[in-house]
Amino acid sequence: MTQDNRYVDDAPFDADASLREVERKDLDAPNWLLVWRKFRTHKLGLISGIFLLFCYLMLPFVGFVAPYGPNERDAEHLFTPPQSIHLFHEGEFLGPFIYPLTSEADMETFQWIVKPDLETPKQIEFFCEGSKYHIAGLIPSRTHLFCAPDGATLFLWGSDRLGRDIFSRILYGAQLSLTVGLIGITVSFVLGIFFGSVAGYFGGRIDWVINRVIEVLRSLPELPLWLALSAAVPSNWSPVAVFFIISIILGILDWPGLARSVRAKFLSLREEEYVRAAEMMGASSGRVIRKHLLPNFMSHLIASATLSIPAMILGETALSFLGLGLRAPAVSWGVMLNDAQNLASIEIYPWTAIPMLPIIVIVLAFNFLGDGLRDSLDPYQQ
Amino acid sequence: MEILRYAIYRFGTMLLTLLVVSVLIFWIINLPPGDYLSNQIAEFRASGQESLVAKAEFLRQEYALDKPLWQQYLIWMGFLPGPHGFSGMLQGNFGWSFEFDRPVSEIVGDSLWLTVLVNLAAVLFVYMVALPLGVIAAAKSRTMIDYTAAFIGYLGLATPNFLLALILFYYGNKHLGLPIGGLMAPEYEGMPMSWDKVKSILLHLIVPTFVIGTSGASAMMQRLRANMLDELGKPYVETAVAKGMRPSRMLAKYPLRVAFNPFVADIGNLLPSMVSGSVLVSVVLGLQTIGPVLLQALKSQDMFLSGFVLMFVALLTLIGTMISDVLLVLLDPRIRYEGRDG
Amino acid sequence: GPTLQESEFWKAEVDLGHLPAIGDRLPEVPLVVDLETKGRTLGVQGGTLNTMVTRSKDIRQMVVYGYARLVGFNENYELVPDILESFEEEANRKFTLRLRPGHKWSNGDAFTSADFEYWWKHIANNDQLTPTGPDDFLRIHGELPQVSFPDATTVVFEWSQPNPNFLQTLAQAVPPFIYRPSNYLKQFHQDFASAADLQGEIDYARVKSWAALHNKRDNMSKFDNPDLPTLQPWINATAGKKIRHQFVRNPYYHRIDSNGVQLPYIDTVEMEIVAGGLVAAKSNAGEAELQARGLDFRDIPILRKGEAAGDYRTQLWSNGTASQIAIYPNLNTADPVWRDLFRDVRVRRALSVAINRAAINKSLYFKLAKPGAMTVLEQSPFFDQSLRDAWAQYDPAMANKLLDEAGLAEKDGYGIRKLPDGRPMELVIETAGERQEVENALQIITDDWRDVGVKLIMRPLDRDIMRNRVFSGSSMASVWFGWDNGLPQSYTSPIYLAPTDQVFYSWPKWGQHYQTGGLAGEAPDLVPAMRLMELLEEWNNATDANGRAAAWREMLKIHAENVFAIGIVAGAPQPVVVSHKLRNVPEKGIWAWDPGAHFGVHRPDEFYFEGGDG
Amino acid sequence: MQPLLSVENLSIGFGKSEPVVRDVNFSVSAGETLALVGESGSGKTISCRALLQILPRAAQIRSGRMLFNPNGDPVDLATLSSRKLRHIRGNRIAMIFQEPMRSLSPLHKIGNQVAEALKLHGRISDSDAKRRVLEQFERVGFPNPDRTWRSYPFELSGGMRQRAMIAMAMVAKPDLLIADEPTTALDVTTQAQVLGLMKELQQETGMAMILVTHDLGVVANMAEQVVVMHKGRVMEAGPAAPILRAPAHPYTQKLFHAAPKIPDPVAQDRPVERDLILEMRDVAKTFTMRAGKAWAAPQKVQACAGLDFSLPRGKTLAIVGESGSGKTTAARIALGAEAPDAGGQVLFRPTPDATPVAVHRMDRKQRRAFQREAQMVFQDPYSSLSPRMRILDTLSEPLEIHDIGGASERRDRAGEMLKMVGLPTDMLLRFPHAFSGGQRQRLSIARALMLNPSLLICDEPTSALDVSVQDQILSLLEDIRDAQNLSYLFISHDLAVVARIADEVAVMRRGLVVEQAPPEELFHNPNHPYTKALIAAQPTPDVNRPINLKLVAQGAGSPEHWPEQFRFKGSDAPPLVAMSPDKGSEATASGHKVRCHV
Ligand SMILES: Nc1ncnc2c1ncn2[C@@H]1O[C@H](COP(=O)(O)OP(=O)(O)OP(=O)(O)O)[C@@H](O)[C@H]1O
Ligand SMILES: Nc1ncnc2c1ncn2[C@@H]1O[C@H](COP(=O)(O)OP(=O)(O)OP(=O)(O)O)[C@@H](O)[C@H]1O
Ligand SMILES: [Mg+2]
Ligand SMILES: [Mg+2]
Repeated sequence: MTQDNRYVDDAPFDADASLREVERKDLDAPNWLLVWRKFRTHKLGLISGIFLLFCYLMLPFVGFVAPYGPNERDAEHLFTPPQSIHLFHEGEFLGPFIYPLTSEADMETFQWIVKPDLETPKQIEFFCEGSKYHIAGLIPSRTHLFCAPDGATLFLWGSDRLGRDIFSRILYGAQLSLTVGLIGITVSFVLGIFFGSVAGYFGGRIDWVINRVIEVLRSLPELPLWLALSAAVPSNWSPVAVFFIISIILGILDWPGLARSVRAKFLSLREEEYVRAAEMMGASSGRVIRKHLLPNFMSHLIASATLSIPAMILGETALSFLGLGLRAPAVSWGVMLNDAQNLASIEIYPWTAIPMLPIIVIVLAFNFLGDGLRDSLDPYQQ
Repeated sequence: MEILRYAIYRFGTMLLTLLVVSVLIFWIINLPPGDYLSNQIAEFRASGQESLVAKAEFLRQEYALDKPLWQQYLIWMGFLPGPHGFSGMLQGNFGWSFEFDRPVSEIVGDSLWLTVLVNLAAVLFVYMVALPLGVIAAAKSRTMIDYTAAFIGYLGLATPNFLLALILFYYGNKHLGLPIGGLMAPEYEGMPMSWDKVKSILLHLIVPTFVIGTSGASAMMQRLRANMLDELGKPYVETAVAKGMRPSRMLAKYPLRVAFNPFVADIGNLLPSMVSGSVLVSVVLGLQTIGPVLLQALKSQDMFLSGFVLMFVALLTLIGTMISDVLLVLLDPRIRYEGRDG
Repeated sequence: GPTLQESEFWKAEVDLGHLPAIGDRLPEVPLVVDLETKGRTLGVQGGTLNTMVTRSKDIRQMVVYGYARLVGFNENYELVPDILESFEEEANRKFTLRLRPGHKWSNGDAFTSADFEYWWKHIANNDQLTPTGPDDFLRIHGELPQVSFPDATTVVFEWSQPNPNFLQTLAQAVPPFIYRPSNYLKQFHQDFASAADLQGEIDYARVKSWAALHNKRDNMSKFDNPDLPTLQPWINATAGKKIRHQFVRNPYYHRIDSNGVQLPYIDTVEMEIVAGGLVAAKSNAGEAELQARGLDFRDIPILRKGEAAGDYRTQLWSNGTASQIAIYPNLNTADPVWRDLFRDVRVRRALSVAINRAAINKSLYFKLAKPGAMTVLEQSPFFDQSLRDAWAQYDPAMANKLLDEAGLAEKDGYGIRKLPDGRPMELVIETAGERQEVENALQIITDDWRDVGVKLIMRPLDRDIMRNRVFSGSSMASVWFGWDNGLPQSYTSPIYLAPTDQVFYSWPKWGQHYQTGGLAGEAPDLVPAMRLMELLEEWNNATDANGRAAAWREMLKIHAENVFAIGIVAGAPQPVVVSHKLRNVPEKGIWAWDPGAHFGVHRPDEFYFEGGDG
Repeated sequence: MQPLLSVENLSIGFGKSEPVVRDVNFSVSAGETLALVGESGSGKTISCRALLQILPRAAQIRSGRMLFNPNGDPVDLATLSSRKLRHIRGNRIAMIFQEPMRSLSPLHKIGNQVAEALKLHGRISDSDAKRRVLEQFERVGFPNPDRTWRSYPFELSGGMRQRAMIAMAMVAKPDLLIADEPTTALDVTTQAQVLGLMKELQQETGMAMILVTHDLGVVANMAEQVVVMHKGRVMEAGPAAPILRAPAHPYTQKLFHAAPKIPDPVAQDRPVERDLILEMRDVAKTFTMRAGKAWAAPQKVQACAGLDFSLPRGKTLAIVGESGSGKTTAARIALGAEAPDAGGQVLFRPTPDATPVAVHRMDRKQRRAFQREAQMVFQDPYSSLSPRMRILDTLSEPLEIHDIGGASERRDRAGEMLKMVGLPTDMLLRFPHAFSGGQRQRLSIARALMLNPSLLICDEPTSALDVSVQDQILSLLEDIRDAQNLSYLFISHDLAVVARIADEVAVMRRGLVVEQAPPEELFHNPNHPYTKALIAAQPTPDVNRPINLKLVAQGAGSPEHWPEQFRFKGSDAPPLVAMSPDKGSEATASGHKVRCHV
């Protein structure tokens, strides 16, 4: 307290210090780093992201993990329930092993009766030779992470009505089911960004026309489009080609939503002064879009993309269910569920409905990831 | 007055859009190779039902299916005279369903109110579930409550509808005695409304409502939550708090009111998504809604039927969008004042 | 005859005078069914039979199940007069049909030769109602019959050349109705109704022309017009598109049992339209008294599981098509290399013997079907086990040898044989994609064929698309059922064995050639195929059963030798859910569309509920 | 006497990081105004919010007490239960937030929102509430309270909204009003009116007030007590008058010096300039508003009209005016970003003897050349730098666009420019978000200078900055101008800001220049009522120079209320006439023009 009731701080004060040091050290990083830092705090999103990354990285190597091929049949073991892996046989540690199964048709109930042979435990083999597969579709190999012991089966999640291993099929199915979303989203991205940015950037008549196109597309129920488009696919195309078309169809149906948000974002970003600044310095429209607009709404797009991928995955399932999507011998989760969509499968062979689980898990993971991304989009605000 | 002008303007664009949509629809339903009657004739031949072939041929001429496609379109719309003069959509003649051998209007009439009923129930379910959950999730964002709500919501979204339906039906029947399929016990069909009939309908609605509703509810919940979170960060919310408002009342009066606008904007999209979304479920559950009719018509290329249903849905969508646009202008004074883009 | 008994169901109406008494309703000579000799029990009237169909247009199944025909097959697949009191046939050229005097339509109108005349003159030959003219089955080499109506109960059809198929056609599951309720239909016909009345009806029905109106009302086979009089055992009592359709007993039905009880025994049939996926679930819950449609082999476990709770039993009938699954190599395919290959009988035989039919039978049918080549079923007099076994053994070595001999010895790095032009031997088989068992069977065959160096690619398509592709020659091979009629008798026309119809997917172009009188398609150029044509002609011209049988036998033999279509299994079990209370439903039966009309050949009007309530 | 509120040792922090407010002490008694002064980020808002516990979720009060004592029964606001707190909020302590534009719900009518403040605290009938609100509306100066009751926030101007906020805060007659920069977003004239209103209301009700501001001028006009904050700490605190007279702490001194002041009139002779770098002749701009309302007939908006400017080389022409008066439009026309209406001419001479470029109709090549010569500095330092680009990229972008030099040359030049604007070169690789507003504005100036332009258009380059930073930027601009012989077109809404930098000032109002003169002349001898109002409304850190509200009200009101001589009639305005040399003034044809009827 000095004279006249005044308080004056006595700490040393440097008037120009603020000019030389950055104010928010924590924000001094490229955008992706800031997003990442913030995203890291969203635990659920982080876990989902890691899980999904793992899933996608595994796709080329499913052949290695799967003990069987996708269409490998065991005619002796149809509709086998999931087999459990044991470690101890009569109190004695054997390492992972299974009891071999014999199955027999019951002509009264018309069910398969599966009996484990509890006398002869058989050890699971690791890094063993099995059916041939291709790593990433290219490099042939026969080594599997684990295989069934000789003369026995290893159906972790049971087998289906042709004696195919559901676990292996789910792994192979992931190859198609997980990529359908990515391809679809790519298509939808390309179209959405293109039309959205054209509408947003040029405005006026083009904007009006694009808006009408979007309105038209949105007023058509998806179903007939699916039907018509998939019926229009030349019928002599291979399953994989059909698959691509399906993904593209899904993408084509998805773009209007994206285009709208791109357009809205574009309209608001255009008003940002750094965009104006670039324009006034003589930057071309292309440069403005590339250097200023796109990078700044990419993160929004990525977030909305992650949120659309599950819809695409579910779309594939639904299409395959309706018999419009993928068909055997292609293996996808939708195809597998299509096999399971009758009462017998649910009541008598419930394990044939297991493909529901990966769908649920993947969709959940994508949603949580998208949520996390959305929350961390604006790293500058706290 | 300005509203009226706006409504008229929107109506004009709607008509234009509808015209384009009609061309598209006609093109789409004719996209798959073949047509109903040719397929039918082949089918009759294959199964030895020669006697029915003649009738199919008769219909082909009657409905000008032997004409080029663009003429068929014009006749269908009523721009060109058909074999019996002008009688297209414009003249109020919606065509003939080959599959049901009945005027399209009769068939659609039957399933329409059921569609409305099922979807209404589903929408109610969606709102009843999504509204509180979304608001709570936003108010308690990033807490266990939020995550639990999200988990439940996503679970609903992720479970394939058709499988859920089958499972619920089977076990619902086994353990709770719920009826399998249909929308009411058949004996009530065509009967006047009675308490028993209502009960029967309600009982039959449980599973479909749940199945159709879950995916919609989770989507809506997530959107509501995101919108609410956006609004919660706005200064006017703090103003309300500074006034001394209770949080619950504040939530309902301010952010929810604003966050809700997008849902008004969505009225138009509700219908097509419901029709598409409930088709699978309706097929599995055997509901006599317009969805399975449409699917059946599309698959068998019953062109007038599918064309009409599609046009109808498109019309409803467009009217819905129009209404929601006008409503938005009424509801949101900002738009009324500043104009609305797009 | 036996003393007639009035039905409880119509009694009230009779008492009120709305309906004549039973004696006045029946024809003078009703058809008296002798149940005991058929091994059936005499029943009582009453009860409601619930059954399900999956599409609303399937209510036409009631015409199939009802199976009242001018002439119909009995349980031994012999033709017997039914609606007709009798018929005479002269050298297959002249058919005299004799009606039952006093026979009445379900609305009480008299059923006479005038009804035939109405159909012939005012429908079949009316170019507005039938722009293409009378049905094909009436044309023999393009010639239409002379139809005459000497008196009220006699109708005569006469051709200059034999039409041996005439009566069989009338006994089909969905027969051409050559008679119509003229009294009812005249009000919709331009030749009879006044223009003003007609216009009123046209407007009321919201159709475009009187012809459309007539067509709409005249739907004997669709069975969707409750006002249209019928001769079937049950009449449609529900108008419009409903989820449940009721069919009530026809008070004027012409059959009675030996106790004088008018058939059908069951008063009402209720047909509910349910989603395809729910038929098994609802049957399992005991909601159907008689159900086969919509049930599949794979539903058997779930059906068996619900038997106790649902108070029904699941009987296993066998399917009546010649083959449950058959592969049709397209001898007319557009690809010249494949066409030549398929025309090489060694290739067809090799493909056939490379298939492990036993494995398929085990995996898909619990070994309950009959593995073997495509031929007629045991119930046919022409059945011969050696024909079924011909080229149907599992013998990969022989297959390899045959293929090598056919010039396909060279293989590529993947072990797939090379075609003469160097392409890998990738055989694309198209399926209708409706039946899971087909996909599963092809999955197994894929593996079998890979062992002999043939790569199978399965391509599921929509049924109609597949058919169009086959007809145009775009497809290489396809999968379908075997011949619809696996139970031919000597009087059954073997026309479907000869290259006369494009729907036999091995020779669509040959079929077109025949069907269009040479305007489209190609003439058969393989010796066995040409021989089949000759044999068909022999059968047509044969004058007695022996001659026809001889033609049949040779044709079957040619098929067996040449493997025109590769049959996989036959006689697969068809689950039939039957309520414990329902009587007279055969334990074993054949589930066949033609001949047999599904339940029709077993005469569902003779089924009854124990005690009359159900 | 017990103070109404005393804050003791308040510390607030976010998450686990260092506290952002440390050991703050102040107290305020009934009827008194306490001003909380400090630059952006100094913790003013956080401290105020802590009083009502409306803190961001991550923030916690680390220590301290906040004793509130309205009736001899002190409660600690820091530990009060949320239910009790609700009774205090809005009832005992009301708060006005920083952004009037966004602090009202857009979807509810003003009346509803204001009346709610009453209804939340005690039973009151709807009609009573309405009556009281309408009274309050009248008090805060709404000409038509009934209409205000029915309006939505966006139908009101910023000043009106702030009045509505004040009405909302005041209607429940609180004991303490916390006003967080209530006028920062407003024009000076509106600010003056709002401040006057608050003072008046305070005198009427005898409430205490905490006024947050960064402007010592405001303090001089309003406060009895001052607390000067810097980086979360109190630098100086005490009664207002002595502090303003003799600031003791270097920071306060700095703030004091930075405050823009209306200069004392000094007569100065000016030669008539011949070398005009930019000339605008009879420029007007009419926008056709079609945006969005496609269903309504297009509306014409006249953004500016009849602009006649000439900017001598190396000089500064300032355009001053309230929001929406057409300043930015004029600048954009000058830059060629917008074409003027037909008839207008914009001429630019790159060098004294070059033929002038017609900016209003350039071809591609001319435009490219012109874009190197004329650059712009924007108002908002936060949005004028792309957040995804490093400073180096942002700075070298103009060179890249015009394809000048290689990577290393660009880098060198960027470093040079950084030094020039007073920033260390190690900042080249950083991202804009790490910088304070002042630093960013320096960066955008550096970017504008990268191409070595001869004309710089500054669109309100300082209005988003704190006074102290604003001062630095102005000095920087002056230095650069003198060093490089740059010419500025300087736009601002604040007369005091341009006073020191401009060689000529044009005052705009509703698209028209109402008065134009060199600053000495303008400040010495303002003629137009609007100019007078602007000058009068300028708060200065001088307790002896209060704002003359009457003058402000007269000039800032609608043109219909101006003296006859200046009155606008509808859209046709009087001509801009050159002032005859004034009796008292020495200046000859000094270029002083006023829009008036002669
Ligand atoms: N939500 C938040 N999370 C973390 N830090 C915050 C948050 N809000 C404010 N801060 C920090 O708290 C400090 C004080 O902020 P405050 O808003 O009180 O400043 P101010 O003096 O009101 O500034 P201004 O004049 O810009 O309004 C600043 O350094 C700011 O970075
Ligand atoms: N592109 C445009 N389309 C329509 N009207 C416009 C456009 N740009 C500006 N206006 C209108 O022209 C008038 C002047 O706008 P301008 O931006 O030049 O004002 P300003 O003085 O810069 O205001 P501020 O201080 O708010 O930046 C305003 O009423 C504005 O609404
Ligand atoms: Mg602040
Ligand atoms: Mg501006």
